[in-house]
Parts: sequence; structure tokens; C-alpha cells
Amino acid sequence: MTPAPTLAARGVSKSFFGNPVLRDVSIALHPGRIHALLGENGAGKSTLINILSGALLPDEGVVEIDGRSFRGLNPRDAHRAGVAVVQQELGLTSQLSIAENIGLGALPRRYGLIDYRCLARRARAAMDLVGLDEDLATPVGDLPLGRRQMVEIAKALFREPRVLILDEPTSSLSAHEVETLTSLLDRLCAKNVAILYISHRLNEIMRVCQHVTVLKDGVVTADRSIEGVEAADLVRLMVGRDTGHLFPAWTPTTDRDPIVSVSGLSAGVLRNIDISIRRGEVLGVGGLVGQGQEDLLLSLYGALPASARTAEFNGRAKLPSSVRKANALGLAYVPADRKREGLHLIHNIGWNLMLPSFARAFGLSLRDRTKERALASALADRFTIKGDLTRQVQALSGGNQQKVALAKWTPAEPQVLLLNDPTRGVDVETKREIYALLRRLAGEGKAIVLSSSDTPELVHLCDRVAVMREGRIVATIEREALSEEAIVAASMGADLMRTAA
Amino acid sequence: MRSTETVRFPKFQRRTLLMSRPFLTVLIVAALWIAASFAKPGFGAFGHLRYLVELGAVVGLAAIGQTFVVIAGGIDLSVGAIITVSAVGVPLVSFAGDESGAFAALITLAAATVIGALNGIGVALLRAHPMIMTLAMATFLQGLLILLAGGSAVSAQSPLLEWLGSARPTGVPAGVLVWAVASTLSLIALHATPFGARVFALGANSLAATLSGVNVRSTTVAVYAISGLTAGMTGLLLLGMNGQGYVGIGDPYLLSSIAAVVLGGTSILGGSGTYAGSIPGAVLLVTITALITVVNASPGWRSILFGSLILALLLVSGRESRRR
Amino acid sequence: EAAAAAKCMKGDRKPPFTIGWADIYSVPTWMKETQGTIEKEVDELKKQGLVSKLVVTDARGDANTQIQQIQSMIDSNVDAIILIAGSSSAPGRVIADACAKGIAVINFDSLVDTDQVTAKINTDSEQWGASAAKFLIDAIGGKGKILVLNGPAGISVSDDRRKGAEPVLKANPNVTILAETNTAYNVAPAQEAVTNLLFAHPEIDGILSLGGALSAGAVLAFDKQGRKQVPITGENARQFLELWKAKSLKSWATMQPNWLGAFATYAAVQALTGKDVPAFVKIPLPIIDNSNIDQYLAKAKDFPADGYIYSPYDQKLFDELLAQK
Amino acid sequence: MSAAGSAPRLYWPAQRQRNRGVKGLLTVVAAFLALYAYLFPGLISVSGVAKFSQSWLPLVLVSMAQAILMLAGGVSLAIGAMVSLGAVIAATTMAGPLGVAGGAALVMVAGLVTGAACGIVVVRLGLPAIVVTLAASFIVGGAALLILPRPGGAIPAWLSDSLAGETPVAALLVILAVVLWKLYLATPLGLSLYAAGENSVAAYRAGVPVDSARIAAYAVSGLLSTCAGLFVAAQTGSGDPVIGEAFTLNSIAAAVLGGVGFLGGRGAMRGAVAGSLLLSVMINVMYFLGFPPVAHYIAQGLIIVGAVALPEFTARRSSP
Ligand SMILES: Nc1ncnc2c1ncn2[C@@H]1O[C@H](COP(=O)(O)OP(=O)(O)OP(=O)(O)O)[C@@H](O)[C@H]1O
Ligand SMILES: Nc1ncnc2c1ncn2[C@@H]1O[C@H](COP(=O)(O)OP(=O)(O)OP(=O)(O)O)[C@@H](O)[C@H]1O
Ligand SMILES: [Mg+2]
Ligand SMILES: [Mg+2]
Repeated sequence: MTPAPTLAARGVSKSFFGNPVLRDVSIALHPGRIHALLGENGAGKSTLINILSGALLPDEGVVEIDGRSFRGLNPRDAHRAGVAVVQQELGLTSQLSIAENIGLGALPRRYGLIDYRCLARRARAAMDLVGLDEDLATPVGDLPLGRRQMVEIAKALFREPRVLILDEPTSSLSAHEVETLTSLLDRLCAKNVAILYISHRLNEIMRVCQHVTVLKDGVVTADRSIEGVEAADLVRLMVGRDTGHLFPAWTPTTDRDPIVSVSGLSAGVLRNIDISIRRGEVLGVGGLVGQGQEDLLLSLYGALPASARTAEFNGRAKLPSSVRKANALGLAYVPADRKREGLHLIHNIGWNLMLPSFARAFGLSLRDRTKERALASALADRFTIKGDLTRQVQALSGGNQQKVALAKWTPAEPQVLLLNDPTRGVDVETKREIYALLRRLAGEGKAIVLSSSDTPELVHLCDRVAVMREGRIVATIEREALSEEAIVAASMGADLMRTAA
Repeated sequence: MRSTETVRFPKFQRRTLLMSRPFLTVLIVAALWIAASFAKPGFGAFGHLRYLVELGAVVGLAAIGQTFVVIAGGIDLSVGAIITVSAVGVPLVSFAGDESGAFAALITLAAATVIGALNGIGVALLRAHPMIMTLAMATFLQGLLILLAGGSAVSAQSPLLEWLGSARPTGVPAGVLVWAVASTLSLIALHATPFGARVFALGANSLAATLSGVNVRSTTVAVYAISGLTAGMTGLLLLGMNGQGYVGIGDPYLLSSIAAVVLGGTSILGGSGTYAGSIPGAVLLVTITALITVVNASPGWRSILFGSLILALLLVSGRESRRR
Repeated sequence: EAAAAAKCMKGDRKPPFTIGWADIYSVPTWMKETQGTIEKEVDELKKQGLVSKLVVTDARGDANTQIQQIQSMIDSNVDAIILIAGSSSAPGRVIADACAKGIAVINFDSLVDTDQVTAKINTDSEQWGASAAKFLIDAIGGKGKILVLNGPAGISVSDDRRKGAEPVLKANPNVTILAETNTAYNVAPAQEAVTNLLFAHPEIDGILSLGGALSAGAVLAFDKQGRKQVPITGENARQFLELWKAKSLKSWATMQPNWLGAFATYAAVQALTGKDVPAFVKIPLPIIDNSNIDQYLAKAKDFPADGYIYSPYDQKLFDELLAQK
Repeated sequence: MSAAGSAPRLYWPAQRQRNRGVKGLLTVVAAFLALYAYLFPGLISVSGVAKFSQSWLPLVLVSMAQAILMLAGGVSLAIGAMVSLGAVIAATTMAGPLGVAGGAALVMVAGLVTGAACGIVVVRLGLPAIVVTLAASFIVGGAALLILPRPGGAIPAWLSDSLAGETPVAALLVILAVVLWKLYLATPLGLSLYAAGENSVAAYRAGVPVDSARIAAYAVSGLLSTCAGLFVAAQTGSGDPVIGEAFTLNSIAAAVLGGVGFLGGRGAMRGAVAGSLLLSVMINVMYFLGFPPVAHYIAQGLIIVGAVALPEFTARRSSP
């Protein structure tokens, strides 16, 4: 006989504009248990947690807190009842300090004013829990994505929740940060907090969680203890069929002449970088989060003012000085922060897919709608973006948004693809598709630069991995020597390697 | 692939049209006209409605550029000043050989376009906030007007301006014809060309637009240049209609151009909207002004009535959908 | 040793003087013309060694900025301030400060309410309204339906002119006011308003227009809509006078002469040099009617197309005006 | 303030961080103030400060009123009309039976209520702020005309003398306004402004009282505007129903000049205050430099663009 669930949904259904997203879903979160919620992109996970936390109202069904059912639950009530949600990457106010962000919505007060002393103390405690050592007063806008994610988590912990819901908390975290988080979850679990954990990284799920609910197309396909379940089983439950290996077979490419080579590159935090990118390879860029990986990609892409001693781009001896020039040289870039940098959320999917073409075309020519539709449909098919393309991109689930951000470059037939964490928030099945696509493109002689916080991805997919630390490339590891340990060691610094050796 | 196409791009639904802001705004204008002509006989006379559309043309022309700029995520606070400079500047560029006045008009329009482009350059290259840049430009132009105005003893009338101000080919005022042509061109540019798509991209998310290869600078300069051009056209039309340019002639059109754009459903935050809404938006504004004029009340009450009407119509014509 | 005769004067200021001209908004053509007469007068006074410098500020239509600029004039210790007030109430205190510091303050055109000035110079706005109403009522034969066009609401000039017309209108119960408008003193808004009113009122017998370029707008509106012109009052705007002639209107106009600026400058120097200057100089309203319109139009080309054709002036006229009690 | 100087330092360091965006502007403003003091040494005296701060105060107040709204993701075109409303209420009541206290209370209530009404319409009905406040400017302006159809009314002389006399009360009022703003921002409702302005959906989900924060911002903004009107009335000794008109655009200019963003959550109040100071001191500097009006216009345009563009230009761009 298990104790009563702290938070539960009973027979919840929800549809958007007539499209059912959740159908008769029930889920129960128990104290001291880490509960995994699994499903493909668009399965309805975020919608479900939005309902659980009062951000959305269900069409049918009820949310229960400690056995009491709520009809019109709103976020403030949910907070008061001890439910805290870690939204992914969206909840922070960039101008306010880390501490103020952590406290927002639950600020301690004295005489009606914010008690900054208390806030500082408690925020510091929450930050310590997640391993944030930044100054309390740092504006959140200054932080790289991964750190912001940690702030989000600290913000949830600040409220000392009884129920903690995490929506893909690890997708922008480095291996080290993931470690911190998992041990933290274990400790919370021991303190009888009920935890709901969403992730597309199955190995994490297998390691961290005790119970799993699988959603497929808005219906619960499994609700069971995780004991004795294989990762492959989970995938089958999510996808509805057997799938192959996550990573495609790696075949060495023969075409090895560099398409881009730069020496002495300086830009943003980058200091004197030498790099060459070869046709037909996937060049990984690894390291702890925020060591200059993004600046490297942006400066190659002409989006960041940069200088270099020598540069050779597809036969042209100069760094591209603008994005347009980079595009003309055959470069394309897929940003990590798809909502801010990659997509136009208020515009529809088809339009987003066509935007690079609009950017290239002669401005005052007439658009050919028929051709646009055919092209957009073909792209959507190829990247398995389902459904109506006239919907706004913001109505897509996170993973599907990422597919749009990738797919839109295909018509430009880029020679060099600069990818900044392209599989963040993407479900296994889509990941598999993306990986296969990348290898296929490499096989066609394209050059691919893959910056990733997901170390296994670097190990299994790349021909070489450049590891960055403090704006420099500290090691370039060839295929033969590639392993997670090697990458982590290089990213933690030469000193560590020496002591390790 | 027919079937996927219809799934991907479902047939246009009639409800979508009926719920669209431009259409609602048209309905409101129509309703207002009908109601007013019952209340005030004479208001709904053909001649009067025609006159209202003619007045709408003035606001509407200025709103063309404003729509482009607002969709691109900016705002142009210099339209009033550009209108005035164009109207006042024509005599200065008139010369003896130019019988029809066409050259003077062309030079004026070119100058207005250049002024607009300068706004764009300030916004794109100096990274000055659009409000600051265009406000500063309006200030410059005021200074220019001190030099220009009052010095010209030349009358500005020319056959072209005469035609603009009073001709009615086939019963349609010339200004309305010009407006119709300009509107058609703008709608095409906005919705049927890659340039238009870039304007929307810029306004919705300029960072993502840059990273998608959109030339943000040239697009920015272009939209402000368009705004300068249409403000110049407004100036010429006003000059024709009033027989005389004067300092301050453009002032009322700054706020009304913005109001027409927003009443027509274009988001002031940029990235979404259509000029198709600004057209009825412009007519709506002049209609309200006309209504207020024929109502007998003290200035205070008239002002209150005007504000309340705008508010009430805004309530009907729809709400700004929340972003993000 | 000059006696300090005029108000505010302490007799401690020696020529050549610095004159501060606190303009409310220098861009409109009427203001530009006024500025022209001031500069001409200053040049004249410079030749006589009485004035050394003219300092001009432009408040861009904002009464608060004007206060700030007058304060700067006091800070820089100008000898005289001539001003058109942006608000009849707002600059009162700062002007009183200037007066207390022995600066000659001459206020013309738009007047302030305070009496802490050396002199105020203006035509009589109420008389303006009354004369205009009288003319119109005579012109329409003492009865009929009229429109009243007035300047912006909330400012004292337009309010005073309307107030002046009121008793005359009251005394003629057969004259009905169909509608009243308040717009800027400009052609376009007046034309727009009158056109709208034309459709609402099939019968209009006359238009009482209280200044600026409103009348030109009204005439254009009648013309464009093919309505027969009606008797109309107006001001000396060149465009209106030309339309008057071209359309053979039954009309009457008066003016706010631009040379008030020159006169204010002259009066300031008179006060500074110890002469007596009356606290209020009432400028008789010059009248334009069919008898003298041709004289005005003959001078038209000397004036801007959107400007005002003002009556002639000279120093003799100024001296006479200052001598009146 | 209870907040200051806490053990793990937070309040002041966080404040300091917010200075970064306005450093360039602050330098420009300081340079202009120095130039002004050089051109007019009389500035550095009690009455010099008094007079200058009197002309600056109304602009500071309206710039703050505008900046609050812009931080909350709104904007107001009704600021000028609200100033006029404040002025006419003050001028019609203070010399009457209500007295100064009653009149001042009425001015404040009018500002709070009108502001809140605007806020409720914008926030609850989801209408675009720019048109709602445009409509409000006509309604409020009309009300001001009804209360006082032409300039007039009166403010008791002692009040005018104490607020706008030879003592720098206005400078103290600027300080008071800034301190009150700091206090407001140190309340949960005040701080929520930033979150509500930057990303209202996320803020709502995080339990931030988004709607109340925004409506409160409109109310505070209205209060500041009518108080500016009260001061203008006191400064001039009377009321004028159209005295505020120029403040609408000036307030926007000052706020944007100060780096307050149009989309909400960007910038800081100190920027808006500095922006208004620049706009105000510029007028005096140009006077003492002996510029003719044409040069005023040109220089003003250049200074405004320069003050925004220069820091932007020199700052190294660290993001694309
Ligand atoms: N507000 C909305 N309007 C329209 N459709 C929506 C809305 N919210 C969600 N959807 C749709 O509901 C479905 C479920 O979305 P949801 O965000 O819950 O998926 P998810 O399981 O979280 O996916 P991901 O793994 O990609 O985050 C998607 O198809 C999405 O397009
Ligand atoms: N106007 C809107 N129309 C449609 N969907 C919207 C709208 N506003 C918000 N959404 C929501 O945005 C969601 C996508 O972003 P969000 O970050 O909320 O969820 P997510 O799917 O979990 O993304 P991620 O996986 O990156 O966390 C959609 O699932 C939908 O619920
Ligand atoms: Mg999701
Ligand atoms: Mg997701």
C-alpha cells in the first residue's frame, strides 16, 4: 500500500483548437520517488506538466494535490501547495540578478519590502545545491545557456518544493553539471520530495528514475516501475515499434582535403585558434559549457567580428565578414537557442522553412506559392515534421521546433554545416534521424561542425573532436583515441590530465 | 502528393477571413457609416463618403510607410516632419522649364526618400533606437524648415498638384487613385515578394533573421526609405488639396498614421500585420474625426467622445494576441 | 542720468543693450515674419549704438521650455526680454523674476496674466471677435445660419476672440450657430472640418472665422464641393486674401500685425533708455475690406506664399502708439 | 533601507550591475553638466541649483512615468494629457475650500485612478497600449478642458514660493522621487515589473503576479504624471489645460535615450533620469553657447543620436 500521491492527474484530456493532445491521461507522483515521463516530441509531456502546475486548465479531468481535487488550479495556488516546475530555458528575466530571479514569485519580505539579506542567503543556499558559484548579483543575461538552466533549477529549489517537476533539465547541461543534478535529485528523493523528470536521454532515465510513465500521441502506453525495463523497451513504448541503433555505423571518409582552414582566429572570447575543417568529416567541438564553442561557430559564420592570421574558406582567402557572405560561401548555422536565434515563433512553419531562400532571392521578384508549398512539404516529410504547416512554430513542441530549425537550411545545400547543439530537447527517434542525416551529409562530402554538450554524441558521431577551454582549443582528439573519458579529461584541463596520468 | 499538400496547407477557411482584423475593421467602418447617416442626414451622402475616402487617402498614404516600418519592428516618428518638408519644399525645387510640375514632384519625392533612408541608416548602422533616430530626424527637419519656410514667395501651384488636389477622373478623386495604386504595390511588396518576407522576419526576430542570412541593414534602410517616400507623397497630396503648403501641415499625420496601422491589426511590436488592415484603419480614423466635427458639444466633450470612440472600436476590432 | 520711468526699470542698465527674444516656436511662417521685423529693428537700433546683440530662443511650442529659456536669459543677465507667451499663465512667475531684476520685459501677441512686466503690446482679441461678428451679421442681413471656426481649445487667444463675439451673437437671436469647431489655425484641418459640416448642413449663410488660415480652408471647402461661397471673416493670410479676390468673396479681415515684434523691441529700448512706456499698448486692429484689399494684394509678392500680409509701419507709428495714454 | 548592506552582498552589487548599460550616457550627461557650469558659473549656487532643478523636475517625473510603463512592456501617449489634468485640478482646487492638502490628494487620486483604468484596459482586455493611451490622451485631455476651459485658476503663493522659489526644493523632490522608486522596486510588486515586461507568460508560470504588476505600473505612472502637473502648476502659479502636451514625446525620448527598451524588461530607471537630465541641460547649454534656433535644432538632433550611438558604437559587440 503506497502512501497517497502528493500530486496527481486523473483522466485528464486537453486539446488545442480541436486537436487532442492528451487523452484520458492519469499520472500520480509519490513522495520520495523519481518519476520519469517519456514520450516523443509532441507526445504531450509539456502540456501535461503545464496542467499539473496550473499553467493550463484541462478540458476534462482533475488535478489532485494531497488527494484534494482542484478544478481551476492556477500557478500561484500550485506554488503555494509546494509544486515547483523547472521550465526549460524560458523563465528568466535577463536584467535581474541571479538571486532576484531565483526568488521571483516567492520573494521573502520584511515590512513589505524584499528582504534582500534573506534572499541572498537563501538564494546562495539554493545555488550551492546545484553547484552554481557565480556572484549572486550577476545579471542572468550574462550567463551562458547551461548556467541559466541551473538557475532555473535553483529557482525551483528555492521554494523548497514538495513536488519538483523538471522538463528536460539536462538538455543544455554538460556532463559535469548532469552529475551534480542527479546526485541532487537523489538527495531530494531521500527527503521525500516527489519528482517528475522529463528527458530524452534514456541513460539518464535508467540511472535516475524509479518509475516511468510513457506517453504516445497523448495516451499513456505504460505506467510502471522502471525495474527490469531495458532502454530498448522504453523506446519501443514511445515510438511504437522496434528501432535500430541510435548511432549510425561510422565509415571513414576518403575525401580529406580541408574546405575551411583558419589560423590565429580571435573573436569574442576566442584566443588564437587554429582550426581546419575537412570535407566529408564530422568535426566535433566539445568542452565544458561556455568555453567559446558558440563564439567559434559564430565567428566562422561571419556573425561575430573576428580577426585571423590566415583564413581559407572554400577557396577564398578571407573570413566571411557577414552572414550573407558566409551563406554565399556555402556555410549554414543552426543555433542552440532555437527560440531566440533560430526561429520566428510567431510565423508559420512553412514560412520558417523558406526563410533562408527569401534571404537569398532577389527582393522584388514575385514569390511562387506553389513551389514554396511543394518545397516546404518535401522538407517536412524528410524531417518528419507532422501536420499542418500553416501553424505557428510556437505551437510546435520543442523537438519539432528543432527539426524546423535544421530543415530550413537544406534547400541552400550548404557545404559546411555549423551545428550548435542540434539535438537538444530532441527525442530519441528524431535524434537517430538527425544522426543518420549528418553521417549521410558527411558521406556526400559536406563538412559538418558539431558542437555538443552531449558527450556520447561526440564520441559516436565524430571523426575528430576539438576540445575547448577558456577560448582555446586545448586538444584535438582523433577518432582512434575518442572516448568520453578523453573528452572530459581534456575539457577539465591539462593539469588534471597530468595528475591523472 | 496532392493529399499531403492539403494536409500541409489546409484549404483556406472562410472563418479565417471573417475573423481577420482587416475584415473586422472594414465592417466597423461600414457600420459606423450606416449608423452615422441615420443619425445625421447628409453624413451618408455619396459625396461625403467619397470625401472621407479622399481624406483617408492622406492618412493611408502616410500609413503605408508606417506599416512597413512597424512590421519591421520599428516606428517612424518623423513622418509628420517629412510630410511638411515635402509640402513646403516643392516651390524651392520648381523651375521654369517644368511646365507640368512633374520634375519638381519627382525631386521632392527623391529627397523625401533620401531622408527616410537616412533614418534607416541611423537605425541600422548607428544602432540608434528607431524612436530616437526618427525623433532626432524630425528635429533636424524642423531646423531645416526654419531655413526653408517663409523664404519662398513662389506659389506652389502646378498642373500636377492641381490634378492631385481636385481632379476626379471617372468620379474618383485623384488622391484616391494614387492611394489605390500605391496600396496595391505595397500589398504585393509585403506579401508576395521575398523582400516582404524579410521585413516580417526582421520585425519578428531580427537576430534569427540575421542568422538566417537576411540582410538586416539593407532591409532596414529600405523600409525607412519607403516610409520617407510615402510621407513625401502624402506631402504632395496635401499640397494639392490645400493649395498651399505650410509649416505644421504634416503634424496631424504622425499619430494618425500610427493609429491607422494599429487599428488595422498590425502589431506595434513588429513581425505581424498587414497593410490591408491599415486601409480601413485610415478611413476609420477620418470617419471618427468627421463624426466628432458634426456633433455639437464643447471642445472638452468632443475630445472625450473622440477618445471613447477609438477605445470602443478597438474593443470590437480585436485584441492583440499575447506574444511567446 | 535717465530716470527709471517704466515699470521694472531700475535705471542701472547702459547701452548698448542685449535683447533676449523668447520665441515660443520659431518654425511657423507667422513667427518667421515676426522674427524678420525684429531683426530689422535690431539692425536699426544697432546703427544707433543702442543695441549690441539679439539673443533668440525657441521653445518649440512648449511653455515649460520657454520658462527654462527665460530663466537662462535672466541668468545671462540680458537687458531686455521680449516674448510671445506659450501659455497665458505659465511664464508668469519667471517673468516677474526678470522684472524684479530690472530687466525690461515686453510681452506681445500672446499675453501673460501677470502685470509684473514693463509693457504688454497687443491688439484687443475680444474686440477682434466682436468686430468680426458684427461684420458677418451685417453681411448676412441680421439673420441666418452660420458656422463658427475657432483656433485650438484651451488657449486664451482663441477663447478671448470667441468671448468677444458672444455678446454680438446673443444680441442677434435670428442668427443661429449650426456648429463650432476648434482646430489649429491652419488650412488643412479647417478645410476638413468645414467639408464635413457642409454635408451635414445643406444651408449655411455665413462663416465666422476667428483667425489664422482657417478662412482659406473654409473657402477651399466650399469651392471643392461646388457650394456657393458665403460671407466670411478672416485674417490677413496671403492665401485667404488671394482667394477673396479670385472668388470675389464678401469678406472682411483684420490682423495681428507681425510688426508687433519690431515694436516690442523698440519699446524695450525706450524703457531701458529711461523713457516712459505705458503698461499696456493697445494696437488698433487694422481692417482689410473691399476698399483696401487691392493695396494689400499689390504687396503680396513681398510676402511668403503661406505668410501674412501685414500693414505698413515705421518709427513714427511706434512713437505715436507709445504716446497714447 | 533595510535592504542595504546585507551579509552576503546582493542589493548594492545588483544595483551596480545595472549601471553598466548607462555608463556611456552618464559620461555624456556629466560632460554637459560640466560644460553648463563652466558657461554659467552661477549654476553652482543654491539658487542656481534651485532654478535648474525646477525646470528639470517635471521632465524627470514624466520620464520616470514613461520608463515604468516601458519596463512593464507598455508605453503611454497620454502622459502629456495627464500632466495637464494634474495641473488643472491643482489650480482649481488648491486655492478653494479643499486647500492645498485636499487638492494635492485629489491630484494624486486622479492620477492613480486614471492610470489604473488605462492599465486595466490594456492588461485585462489585451488591447495594444499605444492606441489605448492615445485614446486616453483625448479623454483625459478633454476632461482637463472641462475642468478649466482656458488658462487660469490659482495656486496659493506660499506653495509656489516653497516649491519653485529660491530654495532647491525641486532638487530634493527629484531625490525623493528616485528614493521612492528604489523603494518601490524593492517590493515584490515592483521587481515583478521586469519579469512581467520581459516574458509575461514565463513570469505568470513562475507565480509572479503579472497582471497586478503591470496594472500597478500604470497606476504609478499616472500618479507621477499628475504630480508633474501639480508641480508645473505650482511653478507657474496657475493652471493651463494644454500645458502638458510636449511632455508625451519628451518623456519617450528621455526614456529611450536612457536605454529603456520598448519591448519591456530592458533598461533601468537611472537611465531614464539621466536621459531627461540630458534633454533638459542641453537646452541651457545651447543657450549659453549662443546658438541660434536653427543650430539648436540641428545640435539637439545630433546630440540625441550621438548620445545613443556613441556608446553603442564604442562598446565592443560581444553577441551577433
Ligand atoms: N498552445 C498550443 N496551441 C496549439 N498546439 C499546441 C499548444 N501547445 C501544445 N500544442 C501541441 O500539442 C502537442 C504536444 O505538445 P507538448 O509541448 O506537450 O509536447 P512534448 O511532449 O513536450 O514534446 P517535446 O518533447 O518536443 O517537448 C504538440 O503537437 C504541440 O504542437
Ligand atoms: N500562442 C501559442 N500557440 C501555440 N503554442 C503556444 C503558444 N504559446 C505557447 N505555446 C506553447 O509553447 C510550447 C513550446 O514551447 P515550450 O517551451 O512551452 O514547451 P516545450 O515543448 O517543452 O519546449 P522545450 O522542449 O524546448 O522545453 C508549445 O508546446 C505550446 O504549449
Ligand atoms: Mg515539451
Ligand atoms: Mg520539450
